[in-house]
Amino acid sequence: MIWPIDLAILTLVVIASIGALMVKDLLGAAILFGSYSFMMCLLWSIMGAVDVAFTEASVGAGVSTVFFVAAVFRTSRRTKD
Amino acid sequence: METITSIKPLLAVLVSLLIIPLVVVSSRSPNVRESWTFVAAVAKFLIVLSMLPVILKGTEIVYTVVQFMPGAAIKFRVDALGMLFALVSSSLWIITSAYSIGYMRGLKEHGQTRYFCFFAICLSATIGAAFSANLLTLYLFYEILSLATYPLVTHHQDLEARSSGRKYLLYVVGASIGLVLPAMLICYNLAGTLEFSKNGILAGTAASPSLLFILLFMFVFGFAKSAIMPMHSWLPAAMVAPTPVSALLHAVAVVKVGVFSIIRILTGVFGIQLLSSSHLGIAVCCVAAFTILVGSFIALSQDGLKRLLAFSTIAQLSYIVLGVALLSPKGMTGGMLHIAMHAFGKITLFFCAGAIFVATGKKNISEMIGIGRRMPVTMAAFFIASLSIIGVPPCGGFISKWYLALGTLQAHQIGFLVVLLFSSLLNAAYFIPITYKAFFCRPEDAMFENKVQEAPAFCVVPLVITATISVILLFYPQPFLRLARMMVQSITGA
Amino acid sequence: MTDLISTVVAKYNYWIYITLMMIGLYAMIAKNNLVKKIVGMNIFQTAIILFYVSIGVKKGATIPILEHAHGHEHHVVHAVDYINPLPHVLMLTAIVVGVATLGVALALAIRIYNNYNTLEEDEILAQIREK
Amino acid sequence: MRIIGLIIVVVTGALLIYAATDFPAWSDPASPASTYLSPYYIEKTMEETSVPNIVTAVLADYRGFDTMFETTVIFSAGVVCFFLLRIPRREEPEIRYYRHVLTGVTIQLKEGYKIPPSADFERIDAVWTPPDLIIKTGCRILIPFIQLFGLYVIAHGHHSPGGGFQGGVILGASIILLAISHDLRTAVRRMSEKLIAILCAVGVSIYAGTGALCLLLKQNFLDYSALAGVLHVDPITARSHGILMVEIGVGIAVLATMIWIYNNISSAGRYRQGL
Amino acid sequence: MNEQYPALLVIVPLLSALVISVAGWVNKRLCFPIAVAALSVSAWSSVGLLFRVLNEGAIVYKLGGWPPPMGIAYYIDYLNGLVLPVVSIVALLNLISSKKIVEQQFPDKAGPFYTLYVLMVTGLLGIVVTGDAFNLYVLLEIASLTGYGLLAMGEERAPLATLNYLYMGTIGACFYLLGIGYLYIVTGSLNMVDIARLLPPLYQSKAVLAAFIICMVGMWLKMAFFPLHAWLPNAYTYANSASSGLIAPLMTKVMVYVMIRLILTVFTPAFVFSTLAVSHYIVWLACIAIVIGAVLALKERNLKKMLTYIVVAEVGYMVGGAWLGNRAGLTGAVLHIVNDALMTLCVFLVVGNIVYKVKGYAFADLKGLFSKMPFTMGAFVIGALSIIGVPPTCGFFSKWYLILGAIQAHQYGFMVALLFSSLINVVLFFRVFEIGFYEPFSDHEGHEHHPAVMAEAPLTMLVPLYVVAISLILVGLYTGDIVNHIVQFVIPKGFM
Repeated sequence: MIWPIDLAILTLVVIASIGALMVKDLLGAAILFGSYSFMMCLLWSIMGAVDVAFTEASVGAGVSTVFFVAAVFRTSRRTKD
Repeated sequence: METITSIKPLLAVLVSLLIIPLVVVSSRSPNVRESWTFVAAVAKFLIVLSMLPVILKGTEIVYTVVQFMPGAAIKFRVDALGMLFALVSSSLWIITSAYSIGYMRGLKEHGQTRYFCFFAICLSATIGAAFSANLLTLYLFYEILSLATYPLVTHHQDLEARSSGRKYLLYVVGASIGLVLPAMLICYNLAGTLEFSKNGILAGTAASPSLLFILLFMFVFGFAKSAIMPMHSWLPAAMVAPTPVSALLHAVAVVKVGVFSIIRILTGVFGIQLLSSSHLGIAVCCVAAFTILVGSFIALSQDGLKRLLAFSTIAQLSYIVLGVALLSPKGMTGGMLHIAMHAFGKITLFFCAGAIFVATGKKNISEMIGIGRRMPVTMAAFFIASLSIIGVPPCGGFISKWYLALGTLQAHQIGFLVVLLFSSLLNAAYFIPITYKAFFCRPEDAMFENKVQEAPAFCVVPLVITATISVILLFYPQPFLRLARMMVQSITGA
Repeated sequence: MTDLISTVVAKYNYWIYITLMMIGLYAMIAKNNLVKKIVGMNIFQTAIILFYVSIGVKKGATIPILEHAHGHEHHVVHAVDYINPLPHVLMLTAIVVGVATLGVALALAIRIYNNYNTLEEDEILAQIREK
Repeated sequence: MRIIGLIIVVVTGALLIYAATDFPAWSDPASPASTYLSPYYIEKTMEETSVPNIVTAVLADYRGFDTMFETTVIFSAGVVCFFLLRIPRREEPEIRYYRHVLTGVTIQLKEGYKIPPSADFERIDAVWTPPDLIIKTGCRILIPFIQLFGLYVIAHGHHSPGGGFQGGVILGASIILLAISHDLRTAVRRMSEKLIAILCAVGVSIYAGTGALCLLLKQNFLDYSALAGVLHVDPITARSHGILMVEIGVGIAVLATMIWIYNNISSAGRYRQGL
Repeated sequence: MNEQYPALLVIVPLLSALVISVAGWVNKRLCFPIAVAALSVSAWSSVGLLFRVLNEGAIVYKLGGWPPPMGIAYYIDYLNGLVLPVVSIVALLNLISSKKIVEQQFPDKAGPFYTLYVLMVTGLLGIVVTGDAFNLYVLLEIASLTGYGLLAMGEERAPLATLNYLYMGTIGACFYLLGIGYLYIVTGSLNMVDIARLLPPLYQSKAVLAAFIICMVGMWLKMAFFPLHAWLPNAYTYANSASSGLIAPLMTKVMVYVMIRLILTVFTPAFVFSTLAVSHYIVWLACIAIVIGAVLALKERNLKKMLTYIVVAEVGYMVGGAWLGNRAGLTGAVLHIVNDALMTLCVFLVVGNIVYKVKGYAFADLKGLFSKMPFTMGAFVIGALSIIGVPPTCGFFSKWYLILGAIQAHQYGFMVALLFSSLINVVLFFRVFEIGFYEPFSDHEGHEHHPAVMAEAPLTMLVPLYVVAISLILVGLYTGDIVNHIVQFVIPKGFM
């Protein structure tokens, strides 16, 4: 595995996570979280954990994000932090 | 000393518990209910009595219910002292239940079923404490007694009852959990057992004198039922209870269980050799003497009859502690004997107070001038009983006081002799005026018209009986004296 | 100094996972919005998964699927050639647990929103206090 | 709160970093994790279970018990969402809206009157937005392939990445996609709530039942080799088949649960106008 | 079938939970009987297991027929042999009494309720019985998730309280998972006994130390050990009484069990009490926990919340006892797991009855309860005495061992804390008794009869209550046997 890519994705993961927590809109947070999960899944596939990556891609980046979006639609996008 | 195993002690404890369901079931028909109480009382007395000859022969009855851990079990051991105490309380329960019927019905009290149920529980706990063979069992029944007395003390369920009930719990339960429990555990940790033994379980242990001192006073103050100052003030407060409760529990069962526990601690846990060698006995004597004097002085200033009796009880209890703590054979005999003598005397006094309350509704001494003309029998009994408490012939109280006095001499403690005599004077000072005013007062300031109108027979008969017994005890102090002597012998080996 | 750097470099995955975990933890404690907390919770869980996956990594090894399908069972398999599969198994479980927790948490959040009509914790507490 | 959070985070992080310095070097083949247990799995899997995908083998056989409870976790999550959110139907007013497909006329019926389901009337929600045609058609084309892929993932889990979970999630996602692209009512018409709920239970009980079957066949729980007698194959192949069975169970359970959770969350338990 | 008890114990509730969830859609009336049957089976097999352990010693059950550490194994010894029957029987009793509550509060959710209930019991039993560190995590999550669901079904404030519990619980579980990861990275194994075998050379490793700390913190979060207790009172108070009756007695106790299991089996006492000498501080923490719990309980004017704070204090008892690091203290802790489960169940069942009849649990709602619900209050008195620690109820004896351990370890602070909390408990409960006893009379001199209007809870709620109340006394009387035949074998040989 190639460590620059690894490192780049790691930094992206951190950025995505911070972004998901910082952004002042829950829908945006949900989307950012989805991207975070997807980065994560890339990372794991680089590390050779194909099954975990597969699961994360379908569960974390897929269904979890949908749940978030659905919940946000049912409640409100407003957030103070 | 040989021992025999028998289930009788357990039966003696359980018999009054077994009738509780019956009492509850028959709560609709009071006569049936009270008859159950009588059945239980008589049965209990007979069981205790049936054990007496064995004990007098010098054997002990033991019965282990369940063993928790080595040295700690629910175990009964009937020895002379326990026998003495059980005899007193079980015999007096019969009389008291007769009296309670008269009293409760005379005043149309509410919740009589509850009253009789908890009375039965109290008696079970008392007998259990009397027969307990180790500290754990004693603590067990002590706690049960404390909690079972609470509904009786607060029987009226009004605000006064609530506040005094709180005081009662605070002192009795608080002290037992806060002081006795840790002390007991420290003992167990030191000695590895809790069985009472002739020369004390703490005797051969590596306990430093200061630790012993702390332990002793944790126990003495922890058993707050003995009302040794400063743990006394629950007793006057508890006088809000109905008079039969005050009579049996606060003259006989509860307070005597406290004193009894202290005797067990002194003789069975510490052992007199240890106490005399470490001079701890004297310390206890001083506390007791202080209580005697202060208690008698406060009693002088009381107007409420029951409160006066309460403070005199506080003083008299310390006689017992003092006598045992003198560690001289005569003194211990006197102390143990005083359990019986004071019981009969004091219960009579309470009965009289109750009878007066039932008949006239009066509670204060200042309202009783000339009452002797109206209730001659009651006041005569009152007079006899007060003589017994003061400790002059022709009453049983004389014997125990006599032994106590001899005990002080035997222990070369003249100071305490002075205390005894002085407090006897004080007793006279607060008892005699009552009777005097009751009978010999100028007709014009008599508060009652002269026609005789006693309380109901259920109230009067019992107090006559107890009064006569306390007279008889002077001339025939058996079996109590014999039991006390045996106990002292077995402790001192003399 | 150099060895410090070498440790830092050699284990940078661990440092990243710790960073992520702390981000998530901080969000769970300090954030005020309930859904934000839930996001933080998932980041927290994913960080742990990352840690486990990093345990399994093995230099010069390939993914834990044997090339030789049925037919040559007698072929010898060398452990060093394959990545440690056990952490992957555990983490499959962990992922599923994560999504389950997420579902429950979101359901609770919706219930709360129906009661108080807001997702901000301080506002909810204010409403409770004034009741 | 933030201050406390910072303190806690700093302390915990410090502890973790402090501990991490003692870890074996990253990706070190000689680390205990890679040398103690995993070689056994890697080397023995093929001959003991004849499943090339080691992860699948370990997941569904060596540590199959974990996986069963993992499925149970998902199942219980579904039940919890239903338990908390679902609003019983009888609590809401029975007002139905129907839309005439051709003309777009909407009619409202009170007190539970209903029009028999027919081609030219469709039942709609109070708040109804016409689904976008492109999305609708696109999804209609896409969904079958997604489902096909999901089935492949489940079936081929022995030889390639994937298995019950991934496949189940993909299948579930296909239905969720339907619900998003059309509306929840359409999806529920395809898969009724009752069916979903029962499928969840069935999925898990396929797994647990397989284990219990082994129990009945005088073997330990989940010892698939016991199935050899039933399937008329050698124990090794029996294990492989057992793994397939439980994977299918997992697939069904996950599929149903994902949809269930989505339905409850997206409609806050009302089962009307999803997203 | 005898040798399959370990599997049955967990599998029967699991399968029947699935059946219940289907039955909930077919016919709601079937759910309750199935649940009762399932829990009875697991109770039966747990008792059977206990006797097998008594006869044959520790049992190992290989799931999937794989030998540990390759596969997952159940490992049943005296410790969980003792805890298992408690868990299953407590759950069964509360289930029986929860029937009426469910009918009263959410009749049309009976299916999912019983499903979650039985699933949670499955999780708890699995936690107790498993011998695999990671398997424990999964089961922990099952128990937690179902628990969140059950607790959130309550008053208006229940969901928020439960969500906070969910955050805390997730952090706790993840910490535990992380700790297991640390152990795995240094040992490469997940089986508890195996880890214990591999650990001794690594006692000095920082990773092991961190693993231990993280696991402990996680467990303390889950068991609401001070200062991590903040989530517990609200979560338990606002839940419906059927759920709180299950979770309050069991959840914290099972977590304490896990802690003791970690100390005794995974990180052996040699490591915990000798290598890192922190036990002293943790006992002090436990003292603070006890005192704070008692004081906060004193502050409450609300019966159920008061009881939850008592639960917090009791957790302090057990943690302190376990960390005293001597035989008596550990005996007390293990004994207190059993006793406290029963005591807490008793008082929470009482609360359930009161809520069922009076629709409230604030002190104001308790007026005159002694005449209104005499049987319930009678049981309440027994439970209260046991919590106070009055002989011969079982509470006294665990407290006895705990104090004895404190004395032997010279931790007099712990002894004082125990006595203090006992005294506070006296105040707490007699305050409640007074309200129930006096209130109807408090306005006037109470010399006349008050017609006592009996409004007692139904029999299905009274019978379990009295079973528990009587068992409190029986367990107390048989403490000696429990200790001699079971608990003393829990503690490893040569452990002073």
